[in-house]
This record gives sequence, structure tokens and C-alpha cells, in this order.
Amino acid sequence: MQFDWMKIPYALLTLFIVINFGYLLNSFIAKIAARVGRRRGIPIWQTYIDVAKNYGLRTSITHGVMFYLGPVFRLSGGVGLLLFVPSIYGSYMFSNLSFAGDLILALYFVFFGTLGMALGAAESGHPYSAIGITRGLSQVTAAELPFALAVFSVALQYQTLSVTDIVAAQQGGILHWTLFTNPLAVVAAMLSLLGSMMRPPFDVVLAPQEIPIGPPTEYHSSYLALMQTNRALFPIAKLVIYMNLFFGGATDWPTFFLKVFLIYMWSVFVGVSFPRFRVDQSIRWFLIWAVPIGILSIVLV
Amino acid sequence: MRELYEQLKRLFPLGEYTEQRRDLAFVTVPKDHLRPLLIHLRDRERFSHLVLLTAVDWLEEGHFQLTYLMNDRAGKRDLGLRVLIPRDGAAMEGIHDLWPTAATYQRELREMFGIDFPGSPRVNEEFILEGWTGMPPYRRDFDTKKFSEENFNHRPGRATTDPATHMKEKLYPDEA
Amino acid sequence: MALYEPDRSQYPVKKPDGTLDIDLSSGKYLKLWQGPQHPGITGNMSLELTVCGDEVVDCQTHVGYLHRGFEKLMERRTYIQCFPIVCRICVPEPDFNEYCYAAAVEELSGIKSPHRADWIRTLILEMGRINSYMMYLGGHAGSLGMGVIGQWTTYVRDLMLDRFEELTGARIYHMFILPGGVRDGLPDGFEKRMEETLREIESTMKDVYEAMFCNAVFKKRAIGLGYIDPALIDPYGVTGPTARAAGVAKDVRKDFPYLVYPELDFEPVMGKDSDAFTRADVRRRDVLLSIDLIRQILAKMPHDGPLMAKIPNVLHWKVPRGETYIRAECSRGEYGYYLVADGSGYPRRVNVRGPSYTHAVALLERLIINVNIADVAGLMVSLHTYPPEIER
Amino acid sequence: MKDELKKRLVKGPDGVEFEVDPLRDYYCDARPQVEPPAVSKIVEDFFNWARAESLWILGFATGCGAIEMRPLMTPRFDAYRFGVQWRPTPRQSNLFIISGYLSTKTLKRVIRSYEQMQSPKYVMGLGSCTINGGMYWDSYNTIKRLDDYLPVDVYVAGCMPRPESLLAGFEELKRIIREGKGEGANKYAAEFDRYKANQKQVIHDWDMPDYNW
Repeated sequence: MQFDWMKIPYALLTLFIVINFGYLLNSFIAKIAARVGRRRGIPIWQTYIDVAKNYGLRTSITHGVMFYLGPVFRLSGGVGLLLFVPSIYGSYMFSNLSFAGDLILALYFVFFGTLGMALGAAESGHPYSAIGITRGLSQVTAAELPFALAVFSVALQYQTLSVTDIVAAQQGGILHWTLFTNPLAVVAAMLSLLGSMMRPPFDVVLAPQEIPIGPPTEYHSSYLALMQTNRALFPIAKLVIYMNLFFGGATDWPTFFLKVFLIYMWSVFVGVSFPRFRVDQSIRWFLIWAVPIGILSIVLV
Repeated sequence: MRELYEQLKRLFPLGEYTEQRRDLAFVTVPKDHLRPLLIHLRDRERFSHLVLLTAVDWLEEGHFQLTYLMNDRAGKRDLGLRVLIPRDGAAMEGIHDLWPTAATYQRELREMFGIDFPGSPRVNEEFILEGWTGMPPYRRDFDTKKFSEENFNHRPGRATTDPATHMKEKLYPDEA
Repeated sequence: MALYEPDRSQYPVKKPDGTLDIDLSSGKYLKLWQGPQHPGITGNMSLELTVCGDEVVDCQTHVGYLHRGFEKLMERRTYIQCFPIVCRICVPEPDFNEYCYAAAVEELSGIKSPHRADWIRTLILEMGRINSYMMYLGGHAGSLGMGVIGQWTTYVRDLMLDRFEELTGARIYHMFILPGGVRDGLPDGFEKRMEETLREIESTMKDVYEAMFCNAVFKKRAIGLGYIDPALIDPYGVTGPTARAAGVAKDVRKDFPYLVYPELDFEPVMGKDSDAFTRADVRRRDVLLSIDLIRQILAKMPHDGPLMAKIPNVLHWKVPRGETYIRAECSRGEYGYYLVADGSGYPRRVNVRGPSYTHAVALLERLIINVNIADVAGLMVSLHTYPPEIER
Repeated sequence: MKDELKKRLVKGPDGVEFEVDPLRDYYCDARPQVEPPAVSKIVEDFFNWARAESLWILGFATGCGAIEMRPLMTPRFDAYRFGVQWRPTPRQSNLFIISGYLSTKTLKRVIRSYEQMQSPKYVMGLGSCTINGGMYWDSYNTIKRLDDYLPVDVYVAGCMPRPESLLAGFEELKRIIREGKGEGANKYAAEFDRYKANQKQVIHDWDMPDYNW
């Protein structure tokens, strides 16, 4: 297959759009959470200012090479995830660097960021980071299991490992979406989504009360700004996969924004109305509820 | 309360008795008889709740007064036991095995009054103060104002007058 | 479904003399400091935890970060000069300090505060109790990751602070109950605005009940957490809602009635399971009880009569030699002042008995063993401790 | 000095023994440096604006003033509107609110937390007790003026200051930062010896390095 060099600048354009969308969405979600608490909440551009402020700090200390690489790994996980799946179906400009086996690569990238973070935070030597990391890794493992099962179920259903093909198979009306053709897989994946979005009830990794914010305890200034960028990018990238696999993908940007926003809202609404699980409870929850549904979906396919 | 006192008096050599309220009385107890009396009160007379344990420094008379305040919830009454111990080399037997919470009080007394409770858990560790080398601060002969003036930088411009003399001059100049 | 339960007796090994054999260099244990700079700690205090895996095996509390030496400062202030500083002893609920101090001084100098002042004092104490519980409910939900409850309860607490401001002129430190009586009567229309505030609080409490106490995740984490055996209540000096949640009906308002509580109609709120969830529930129902009491007080209180008893010239206020102990039921338990007077114009010794003193040090160190690190904050908040009254 | 800060021999998991000197190994004790502002004025102005609009507060309740923090976070006052947020770790915060009196025991922790914050960092003193001791002017355990120990940018007076005055304090601090005068960290670095001498005069058991990152 001939590689098309023009795809690279186009992919970067997608990245730019998605990052800005992510920033705005993050402020918007903070505002929604504030509204639930009857507050007015932060201004919508607050996230931009925070990132600028963090890049503008004068001192930043490091605990070693891995400490610096942690956020970089994490960000590259997000970027990689986004770049290897098509954002807009049918558009040459925004189909990014997708290829035949990209689903497997995407699964890998979902996990990659957390691993990088684990290495970086362990380097910082702070006990809270270490505890946060052990919690994070065990919870992400438990949470990704149903997602992986759901993905395999979908891949079996459509007999392909290419995200583009899966999206293509879902075109032509709302009833062709995986949501309706394979509902069990979607349920399993949506439960898994709750676990990986770092919102309650599954945010014990970053919980300010239980352990002061876990892995990023020692991160500050530009490191933290990198992580904030990732925090804007990574959920969107992940939701793009969800949208493509289960909700029929998007054919233009408005549909893209709307669908991503709606899927995000699912985790936000659960998040504002529940306290958080302890990590052992959340792992049990995933093993008892989400994993069997995932297995069932594979069996049924 | 009076009957209880008479009853106890037959068993223990009790000292001065003060009835403060209908439900509150204070009794002076010799140092050696405190422990049996506490056990008796706890097991026979339902005084099961140790409200507080604290000390009063009677500097002029040369002794510390330890106050053990016992509470009987069912009988709706309180009994305070006063134990007088000399100020020099003050030490007292601990009661942390009777009430685990007493260990905290004993740690505070050790630090704030310098009263030793041998055998009480963590009694010689720092409890509230840190790096304190001087005299235990709750003793009467410790002058907190002098200490504060010597140790801390004060912001100039703060004029302090003794309110009693100030008010006397400004408000009641005629009063004796 | 049978779930795997780890064997908790394995580590650490108990030495023959009862102490734990913890060798930090073995790599099995980790020493972890929680606090003083930690959002999961109530106030300014720290816990030195030794953890094994995810479980706490040993804990030492460290207090004293807020020590100002009140008991010493009061020894060199006249009786009336002590009055403005006593409320600073416990920040979230200052009125109990004012009441206990005022009542102790009155009793020793043989003054009786007027009947109407007693009613207003009771009103203020109940308002303060609601404030304190509102802080608690928000903190407890927050410690388990539910920030929304804190937003709601702090909002209605602000409404209650408005009523305080109207009545006393201050938001946090009211300095309203002074020895001899109270400073002022109720302003015009206070009852009506109070009723509006109470309605708002009631509707918020309904929301809180639905969002917090009916929530599966909250139940899952709070039920069974920090169980206190009723047999431990007396040895550890546990009082207040914490004791009532264990089924021990300790309520100073009922047991040793003070102010106008004998004239009010109420039953202490009781629980039976003695865990964090029951304690939270007892406190929630206590808020409703306080609302009811405030309504009773406003309906029954006399509207004319003196507010201050005749007190001596404050410059020459000499209290005769004697000692007394005054207690009141604050939102955490029994709050008491032990006052010793020596016949001069200055108190000889003032000792403050805060309920947190026993709850947060001895009891917490015992309860925290074998608790998951993630639950330490929830456990600590469920005991409802305020460090300033521990170290004063 | 505490036991855990003494030099000791530690046996690693692989059986090799090595010596640990906690004061040297666990802390970096390099002196703080004066960090110059950005070369270009426009860049510095932009950063100052961003710093002013995004104040992250360290959630450290050092005294009674902390009771008014909760109302500030909640619907009535809602400081989030002004870009103020609370962070649980000193590394990520820029503004340290000393909420009231500081006992010497807390002062030690405050200094450590302050030094872990990344410059530029700001300090706000809350309540009369940070200004001149306030009610506790004769107490043996509280410091009397905060600016001897840390560079203070803004004082908010009162006992206790109302949330409104805190909001006004934030606005004042923002103005100071926007004008480029919020250089407390550099002042701390420049007059390091004076601050350290003052701190050591009060804290009698100094068992940490002079500067800990």
C-alpha cells in the first residue's frame, strides 16, 4: 500500500481540533458538575489559562529521566490513539493514519499511557504516587477487560480488525449501529468506560481525600501541563473509538462533537451522583457485572 | 451525694468533701487510695465514665491537685476526686489500664505540667509541643508573656495597656 | 456469593509483650504520613500510618498543630477578658464554649441568668448544632468522593449563618452568651425568617437523604466501617452521637438537663449498628431533631423579661474559691468546662473537655487497625473530630 | 533528632547493605536561586496575566481561617468563578493561604510546604493573628508576624475575615501579580539567610535541611 504523506498534516489538524474540543469540553463538564452543586462554576476558558500558567512557571524540578518521560508517554498514548483511528468516516482529510489492523493498535495505546505514568510516578518516589499507581494499574486492568471482550465481540461480529470497516458496516440508518446489533457488547463497553474515565465511582486512583491525587502528586509546572493536555485529549480519543465501534461513527464534525459529548455525559452523570468505590470493590464490581456481560456478548456472536 | 460519701468514707480514708451542686461533688483522696477507690467506683457504683483528668497548680501551697472526674450516667451524678501531690518530683500512678483513654490525658499532663506517670504508653513522647526545652508551660511560674516577648519578633506599634487600669482611668475615674 | 477474604492475622506478628513486630527495613511495611497537609484529614492533624499492602497495621496520631495555650492565656486574663477568647477554642461550633464558660462563672459567683436568656441560649446552641452537622455531612460525603453533598449542605449552612448574623452580628465567632445572660433579644421578624431557613434545610436534608443515604456505593463503603463495640464506649470515654449510634443512650440534654431542655419535648436519636453509616444517619436525624427543637423554642419562648442578670463590676469581678464542672451536649458529644477559682479576679485553672480529645486520639488509634488506606479519611470523618479542641 | 533521620544501614531486598543518610539522600538541599522573569516583556506580561487568573491554592488548613474556605468553594461565594482552585499537593499550587495563627509546630510544616511549591508562588496571610499575633499576642506557642518567616504578598485583616474580604484579597493579589510585583519567591531566595535565621530562632528542633525541595 502506498503511504500518502499528505495524511500527516491532516492528522495533525485533527489533533489540533480535538485538543481544543477537549479543553472546552473539560471546562464545560466542570461547569455542569458545578451546576449540580448549585454553583456557577469556572469560566469556559479557564482550562486554557491553567495550562498557560503551568507552562509559565519558572521552576520545575525533576526526579530523574523517567519522571519526565511519564507525562510524555501518557500524552503519546493519547496522541497515538487518536492518530490511528479515523475521526470522521468517509473523509479523506480526517481519516488519519488508520490501517487494516488498527483496532489492535488502539487497544494497545489505551493501556500505554497508564504504564508510562506508572514508570514516571514511581520515579518520583512519593508514597502516595506509589499507592495511586498500584490502585490505578489494578483498576485499569479490571476495567479494560470488559472493553477488550466487547472489542473482540465486535471484531468477530464484523469479521474485521479495521475500525474503518467496522464503521462502514454500521452505515445506513440508526438500526445498523452496534448499539442495536450487539447490545451486550455495548453495555459491557460502556461499563468499562466508567472505569477508565477517572470519574466517580471509579476515581479512587486520583481521589483527593483518600490519597492526595495519586500518581500526579509530584507533578507540577510543565509536566502537569502536559498531563492536562493529555487529560483533554485522551478521553476524546477514547470516545472516538467508542463512537466508531458502537455508535455508527461520524460523517461530519457536528455529528462528531455531538456524539462524543453525549457519550462523555454518560460518565459525567454517573460521576456526579455517586461516591467512589474502594479499589478492591471496583475490581469486584467489574469482575461481577461487566466481564460476564462481555463474555456473553462474545458467546452470542 | 452525701450518702455516697458516707458510704465511701467507711471503706476509704477520704478527706475534705465539697458539694458543688446536687449532682456534683468533690472529694479529696490520699494518693495511695486513689486506685482502689476508682476500681470500687467503676465496678460497684456504676461510675464507669472518666470525664476528664487534669491538674491544677497550687503554686503557693506547693502541690499539684489532680482531678479525676467520674460520671455515673444512670444515677445522674458526678464525683470529682482530688489528689494532692507535691510539686517537687511530681509523679503519679497511671490509670491507663482502667481507662485506655486516660493515657492521652497523662501524656498531656506529663508535657504541660511535668507530672510523670511511669509506665503510661508513649508518655515521654512529644504530644502537643515540639522541641520544647523550657519549663512545662502550664505551671504557674511559667510566664507566657515574658516567653513570648523574648522568643518572637513582635510587630512594632502594638500598644498594650492593662484593661483594668485603662478602663479605670477612662471610664470610672472616680471609683476607688 | 463467597468472595475471597484475605487472612488478616498474618502480618504483623505480635510479640509476646503485645507490641507489634514491625521491621520497616524488611520491605513489607510502608510508613505513610497522612496530614497535616492532606484533604482527607479533618482540620490540622496528622496520622503516622504503618501500612502493609493496602491495610493499616499501626497508627500513631500527632496533634498539637493548633495549640495556642488557651488554658494558660486565660490564667492571665480577668473573667470578662476570657469571654471573647473562649469561643476561639473550637472553630466550627464556638457557642458551646461560651455557654459552658458563662455557666461555670455564674455558678461559682452565685449568679442566676434570667429565664429569657436561657431560652435564647438554647436557641443559639441548637442553631450551632445544625451548623456543625452541616459541615460534618458535607465532609463525610466528600471523604468518600461525593462532593455534591458538601455543596448543598454548605449552602444551607450559609443560610443559617445569616440567621446568626442577624441575631448576634457575627458570622463565625458570635461572642453572644456572656456571663450573666445574653447580649440581646431576637430581632423583629426573626421567627419568620428562621422558619424559611428551617424549611430550606429540611428540603436539603431530604435531598441529602436520597442522594447519600440511599446510594448503593455510599452504603457499600460506609456500612461496617469503623465498628465500635458498645463495650468500648465507657473505657474510651465515647460520648454523643458516636455513642448513641452504638445503642448507648448518652445525651447530656436528657441525662443532665441544662438550660430549658426540661421544658422541651424530645427523645434522643438512637442507632444500633455502630458503624460509619449509622453514625452518619444518627447525625442526620439529629439535624431534624434540632429543627424540631428550634421550632418548639420559638413557639414557647417568653418575649419579655430581662436578658442580663446583675453582674458585679467587671473590673472587680472576684470569684470565690471553688471548682465546678459544666457540661453540654455539643454536636460531637459531651463538651465540658472545668473551672477552678481561687478567690482572685483571674481564673486559677480552666480545663476544656472536648469530645474530640478522646475520639480522635485513643479511639481512632484503636479503630484504624486493619482498615484500608482509602477508608482512613472516611473513618476519621465519621468520628466527627475537630482538632482545635484537642490541643486548644 | 528523630530516629528515622539518623544515618543507618539498610539491607536492600537483594541482600546488599548500604548506608542511608536521610538528610542528604532524601532531600535536595541546594539553595534557592533568584529566577529572572522572561526576557521579553510581552511574554512576561502574558504569563503574569495567566498566573493571576489561575490561582491554585494549597489546601492546608493551618488555623481557624480554614472554616471560611468551605463557604468559598460553595454556591454562596463560589471562588471558582475567579479562577481560584484548591489543590491537594504543594507541588501544584501557587498560592499559600496561611489561614490564621501559626503555632511553631505548624510553622515547620508550612515552611516545608512552601519550599516545595514552584515559583512564582504567593502567600496570603489571613486574620489578625498573622499580622501581629492578634488575640494570641502573649501566647508562648504562636508566631506574631508572618512576614518575618515567609514573604507575604497580601494580608487580609479581621478575626475572622469574612469570605467577601477574602475575595477582595484575591482581587488585590491578582492586581499585584498583573503588575509584576508578586515576586515573593525571588525575595525569599534573595534574602534567604535572613528568613532562615528568623525561622531557626523560633523552631528549636531543626531536623531538616535548610532548603528542601
